Amino acid sequence: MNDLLTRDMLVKWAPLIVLIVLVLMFALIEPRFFSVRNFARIGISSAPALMVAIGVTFIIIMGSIDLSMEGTVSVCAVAFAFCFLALGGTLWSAAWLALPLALVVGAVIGLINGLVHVKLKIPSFMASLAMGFVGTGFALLLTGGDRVRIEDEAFRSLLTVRWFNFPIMCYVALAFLLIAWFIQTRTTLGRNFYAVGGGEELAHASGLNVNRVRVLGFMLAGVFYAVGALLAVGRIGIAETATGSNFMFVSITSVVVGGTALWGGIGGVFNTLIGVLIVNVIGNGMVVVGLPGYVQDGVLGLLVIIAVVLSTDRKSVDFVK
Amino acid sequence: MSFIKKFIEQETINRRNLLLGAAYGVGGLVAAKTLGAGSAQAALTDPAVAWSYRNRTNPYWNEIVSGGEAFVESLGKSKDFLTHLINEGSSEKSLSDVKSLLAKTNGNLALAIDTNDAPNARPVVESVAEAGAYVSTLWNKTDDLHPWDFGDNYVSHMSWSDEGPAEKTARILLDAMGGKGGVVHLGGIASNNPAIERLNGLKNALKDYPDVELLDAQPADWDTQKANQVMSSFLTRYGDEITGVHCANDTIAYGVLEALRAEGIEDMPIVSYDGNPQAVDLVGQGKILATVFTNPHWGGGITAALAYHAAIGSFKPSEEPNEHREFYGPTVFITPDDAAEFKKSFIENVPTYDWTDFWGPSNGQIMYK
Amino acid sequence: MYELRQVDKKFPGVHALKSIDFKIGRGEIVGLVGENGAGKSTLMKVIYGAYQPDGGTITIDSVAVRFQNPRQAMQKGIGMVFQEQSLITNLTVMENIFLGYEQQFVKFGVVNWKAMAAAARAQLAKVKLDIDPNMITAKLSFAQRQLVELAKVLTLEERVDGDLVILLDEPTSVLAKEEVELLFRLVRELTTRASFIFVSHRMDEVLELSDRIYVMKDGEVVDVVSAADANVDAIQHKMVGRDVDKQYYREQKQEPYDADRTLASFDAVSLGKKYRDISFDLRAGEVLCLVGTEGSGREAILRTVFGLETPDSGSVTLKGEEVRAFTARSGVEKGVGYVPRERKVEGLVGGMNVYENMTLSQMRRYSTAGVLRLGEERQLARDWIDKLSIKTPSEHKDCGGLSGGNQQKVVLAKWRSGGSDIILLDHPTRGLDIGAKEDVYDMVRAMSADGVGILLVADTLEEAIGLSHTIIVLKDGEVQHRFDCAPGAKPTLYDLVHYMI
Amino acid sequence: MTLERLKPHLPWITLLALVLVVGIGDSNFLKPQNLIAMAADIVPLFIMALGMTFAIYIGGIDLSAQSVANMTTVIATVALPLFGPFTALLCIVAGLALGGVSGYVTTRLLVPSFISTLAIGGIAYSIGQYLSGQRALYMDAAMRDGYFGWMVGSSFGIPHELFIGAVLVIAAYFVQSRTVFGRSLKAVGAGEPAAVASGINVARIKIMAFAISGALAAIAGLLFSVKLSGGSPTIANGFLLPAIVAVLVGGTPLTGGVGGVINTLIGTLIVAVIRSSMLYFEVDATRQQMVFGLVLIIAIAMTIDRSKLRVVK
Repeated sequence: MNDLLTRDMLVKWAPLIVLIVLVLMFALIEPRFFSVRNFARIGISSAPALMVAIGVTFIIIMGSIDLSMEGTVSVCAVAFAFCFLALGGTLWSAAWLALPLALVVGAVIGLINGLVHVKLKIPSFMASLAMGFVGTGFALLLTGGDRVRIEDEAFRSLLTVRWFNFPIMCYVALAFLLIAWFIQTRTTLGRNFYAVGGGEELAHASGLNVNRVRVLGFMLAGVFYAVGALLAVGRIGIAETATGSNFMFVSITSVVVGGTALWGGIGGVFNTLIGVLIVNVIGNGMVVVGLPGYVQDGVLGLLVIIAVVLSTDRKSVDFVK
Repeated sequence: MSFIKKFIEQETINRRNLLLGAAYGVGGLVAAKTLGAGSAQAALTDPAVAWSYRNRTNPYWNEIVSGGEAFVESLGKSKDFLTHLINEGSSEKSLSDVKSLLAKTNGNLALAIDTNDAPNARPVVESVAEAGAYVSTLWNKTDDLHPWDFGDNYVSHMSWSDEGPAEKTARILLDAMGGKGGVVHLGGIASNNPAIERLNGLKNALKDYPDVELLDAQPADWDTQKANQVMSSFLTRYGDEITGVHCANDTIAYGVLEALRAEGIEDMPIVSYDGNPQAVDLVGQGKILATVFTNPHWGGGITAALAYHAAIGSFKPSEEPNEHREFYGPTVFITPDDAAEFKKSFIENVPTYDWTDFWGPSNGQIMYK
Repeated sequence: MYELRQVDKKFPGVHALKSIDFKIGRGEIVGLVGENGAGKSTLMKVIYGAYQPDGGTITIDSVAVRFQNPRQAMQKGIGMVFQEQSLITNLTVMENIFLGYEQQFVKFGVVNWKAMAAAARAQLAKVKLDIDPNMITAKLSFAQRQLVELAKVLTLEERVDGDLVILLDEPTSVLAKEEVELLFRLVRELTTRASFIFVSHRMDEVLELSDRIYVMKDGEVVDVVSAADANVDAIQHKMVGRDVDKQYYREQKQEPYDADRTLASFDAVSLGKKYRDISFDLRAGEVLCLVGTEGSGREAILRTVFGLETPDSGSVTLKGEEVRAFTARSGVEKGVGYVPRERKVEGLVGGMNVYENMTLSQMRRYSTAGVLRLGEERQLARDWIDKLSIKTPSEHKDCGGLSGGNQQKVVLAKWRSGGSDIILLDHPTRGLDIGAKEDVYDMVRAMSADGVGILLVADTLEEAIGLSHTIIVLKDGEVQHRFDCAPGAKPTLYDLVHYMI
Repeated sequence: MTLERLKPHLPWITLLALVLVVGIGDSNFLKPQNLIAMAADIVPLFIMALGMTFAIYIGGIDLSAQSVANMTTVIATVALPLFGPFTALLCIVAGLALGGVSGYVTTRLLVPSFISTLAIGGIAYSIGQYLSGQRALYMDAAMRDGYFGWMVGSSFGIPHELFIGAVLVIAAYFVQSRTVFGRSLKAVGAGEPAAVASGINVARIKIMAFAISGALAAIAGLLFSVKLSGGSPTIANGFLLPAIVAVLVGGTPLTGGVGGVINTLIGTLIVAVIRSSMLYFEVDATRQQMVFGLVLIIAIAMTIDRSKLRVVK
């Protein structure tokens, strides 16, 4: 039993070990990598990505997939920016209402996404892919292609004000990570995600309203995408149609690298935290150690494969598609 | 003299010259048209006008399109008359959209296009010529493709030589750095021509500043968020060694500024490119030392106008000299001194251009290396 | 108290239930038997709300009800205990027990895990299972899971005011003898709180447990007998519509095997914790049965012969050649055929038709330079459909839509038509009705007569004794005893059990 | 019952309906030359989708296709002066090899294809950038016409690309329906454990499926670079999502074993028609993407045969 235990433990902790090894590796090549200031930089680039990745984590635990995040993030960012400016343009006015409103917008998009998937019986891959197009398109319709600048110092304090060397947005992300963890472990909905991912038909036969869980899952994901959108706007002070770009592949890669299985039922939001950090450490580290731009994509690919290989419990997996 | 004044002056002079020389060149053709001398050309009547471009998410293309719309409005038509072909960064979609439109309009089309990637220009031009329609290209084409090889149908190509202007902004930057220290460059998509030229501009300038080291140059893909991340990685690697940042365009500069802001660095010398309204504001505030305005509004309008007027026979492209078929677009430098003036004359009030003054503000024939 | 009247259910092309009348009284245990395809599972699905009937009425205490989904049925006190593996293995035991009904432990949106654990413990006590409710279900044995399943259904007691009706679908199929007895004792005790509908292929168990027995055939109830008057032969007669051969396991057809021709042999083979130091020879025409409890290593040995498992030490010889590479492909090339327990998972590909499945293991034989000769494939399928009387409209029918018995025949035809002469049978009659079982037994004898060596893991001990030439009893991965089973001199159940436990 | 029987035909009925809707809107659309030209233009995308079909048919996905095509345009342009007509071979081998690596990583290292192909795509992209020196390249016109001109010419008014597409789809259909490999693919897609237990070398079949996907992506890239007479490490960008959409909208769901190359043919044409319809109905520029997404949802809702999906995930 003992060696079984250690193998279990090894697989469980593999993503964290990979992260530590990567950090040490980059630190050895370039000592400046290993500094609080740089960790803060990695934190800043990770914070929005973490929110989006947490959103999709819930979906992946259910054994589904969500590819609509780019559209959802853009719509939420743009909707937030317009409302924020319309309501006064500073957090010290009614404009703070734009924050919860953005979350509502995210939830509504998630709701539509879930309904299309569940009611039209379209596999989530296709439904959410198409909804992603709709979302990006809608954001474009709203902005007409323009950028919206958010200059409010109070809102931008997400980036500019630091506590213990880390900007506020890192703490916001951390807070939402804890909320996600709470939902995952302490609420019925969170546990039902695992039930659906572990055996959808069985869950249904046990009287679980699987469709309701699915739709709620997509709504919850939408809310987290909205948080990601707010942080992304907080980071660069601009909301635009392209705010959501590149989130799709990065977030799903992060989730998988963190050890959440694409076939559902295994993993969780802390895995995703590790995954997001791994991906961002690689991204930051490659530039810091001075890799030429043209090899970066290839090196990222290689490192991702290695990370996933190390964190896969090969004996529990029969086949992979 | 500020760059802006010079530009405006130059343009006015051009316009005056044009009026004076009305009996010659372009003016002559316009005159011919007004006299109603039916052109012998198989010119088109009331062709559709289309602009094919990358996307609507970039302010640059919005400016281009606004020019195209201003042009069709100058014809007394509504904005909607302009057909938009959006390729979303896909050369494949760009080409097939053009072909669909040629089929839809039976070749009765005046097309202005940026073909997304240089190699895509050839098949686009070939299919337009085959359909008997007229096309003017902007930015992307390969060096071996020339309008004069296609008779009248390939009307013109406008591009910008970014190397010179980028060198000029680089000098502004390097001077601001006091001629010493370290500079980093954040580029566009590595294989894009403007990205290459703008980096070359920096390198050329650096030759005269032996005490400045080019610390690093990485692609940021014209993307604000990516630029933000690359810049923060640069800060880790080089820290205080960085005393200046050279950005390939304004969107990259936004990301760089925010990365610096996160670190509480407010006084880093930065230069960029494109002259977006937002960037002009930042130049005015002194946060960016210089940017280069390429007047996309005019570029977008005039490219459509060239194709349109060639199509309806206002002039015959094949009779025009080569410098009227391949030419550089205008460039205007914006520095903190003239940002306010620039804003007043180009952003707050978009100038009304004479869309038949095809080559006035242009910048000479395109030279190949 | 619970009653179905003239319930009808139709699917495209099938009239699955024809005017079914069915009732169950308070505290009663009703048996439900019938061949596969007789409509038992459809009837159960109607009862627990997974299907809605097309006609007829369902009443509880004379009040008509209609269920849109299983949850509504549960609210009326109808619960289903599924066959094994219907728990979600990545959840804890308590989460499984209260799946879909967590709300009672939720305060301000927060699940109170301690309260849930306490409640789960109470439920587990009902089924006399003493395990930590916080355990991950994957770590339980099959028997334990079955009891958890029952405990889960029993939560209805607290939730529903009226009477409970609990369906037990093949609850004994993975249980050892004493576990079955425990289960039965429990069920009898629980009749004070609930009525049971008991579905099983094991006629003796049905007779033992039930008060009344419904016999189904072709979507109809053909007989209802009280257990006191029931007679196995009579019921089987009703079910199949013909007499069951007294010589059920075809002992009269058992011929001696060819002791000189060894097809497969194990020499001191070990594989991790699964089995150790196993040696045996399988001769042409021999039926060699591996007997043991779940986890005794029998399946692992089969899978090693086929090449799905690689042993750590010892040598495996197939037809005189020692096996070097353990892959299914090399096994197939050596003429080994594997009839797995999970027919629908490993046996055949649902979504592919009959001839495609039959040639799946031998496409090379029906192709030229990689191009298939479809005509010959279809001919082969038609031949074997005739030979084994497979009930299918044509060779183009999707195998996923065939009944269990016919699926098993397709799997056997796949190997036999390819000329495999070492056949590994893992629970070949599992889930089959009597008629189909007999067909399988006939095939075993026919193969044996053809000189095929058969390695068998039987569904029941009786089956093992009846079919085998040789029985090897395994316990904890080690050989305990070897029996010769010549006709007339077969070991008894007791003999085997003695070595098994 | 009639609906049941109709289901397998829904994809092409959807296509026909779309063509008619656009045709009624503007009869120019229905001109044979236009339809032929539209079909010819979509060929490179179709070839990539065809390759993608193999990956999706076994229940995986190939996200490296676009990067492989990008890389191939560069290889084709760089290699043309050195290897002449053998450039084509080089391109296909490169695609085959990278696809094979994706397959290997997926099957042997147990990395889900979503991630493995994304990662291998990154490697392909890096190769393309390196070989191109990070700039757009163009082919010598004479050399292109000499060796590969036949690819983009036309005979009897029909562009040769259509012939290339037709040959490939016929070959792929033959492989899918009449060969041992095709049958094995179906078995792997529909019931992998049973395929293993029937002695099929599942790992090899999967690796081959990804390799074919890579090779077809390379052919798509080659054809595209010949058509454009040049290459660049970003020129095939924008292929990936339409190619996936084409496969899905044709009725090959991601669960594997259902659908096939003919579905992809129809799916690609559906994508082409939806795209042109934007022009024909003069959809406002800022609305096009949203409309595309909405039409896509409707088209997918119509074309997928839900009876063959065991679980809708």
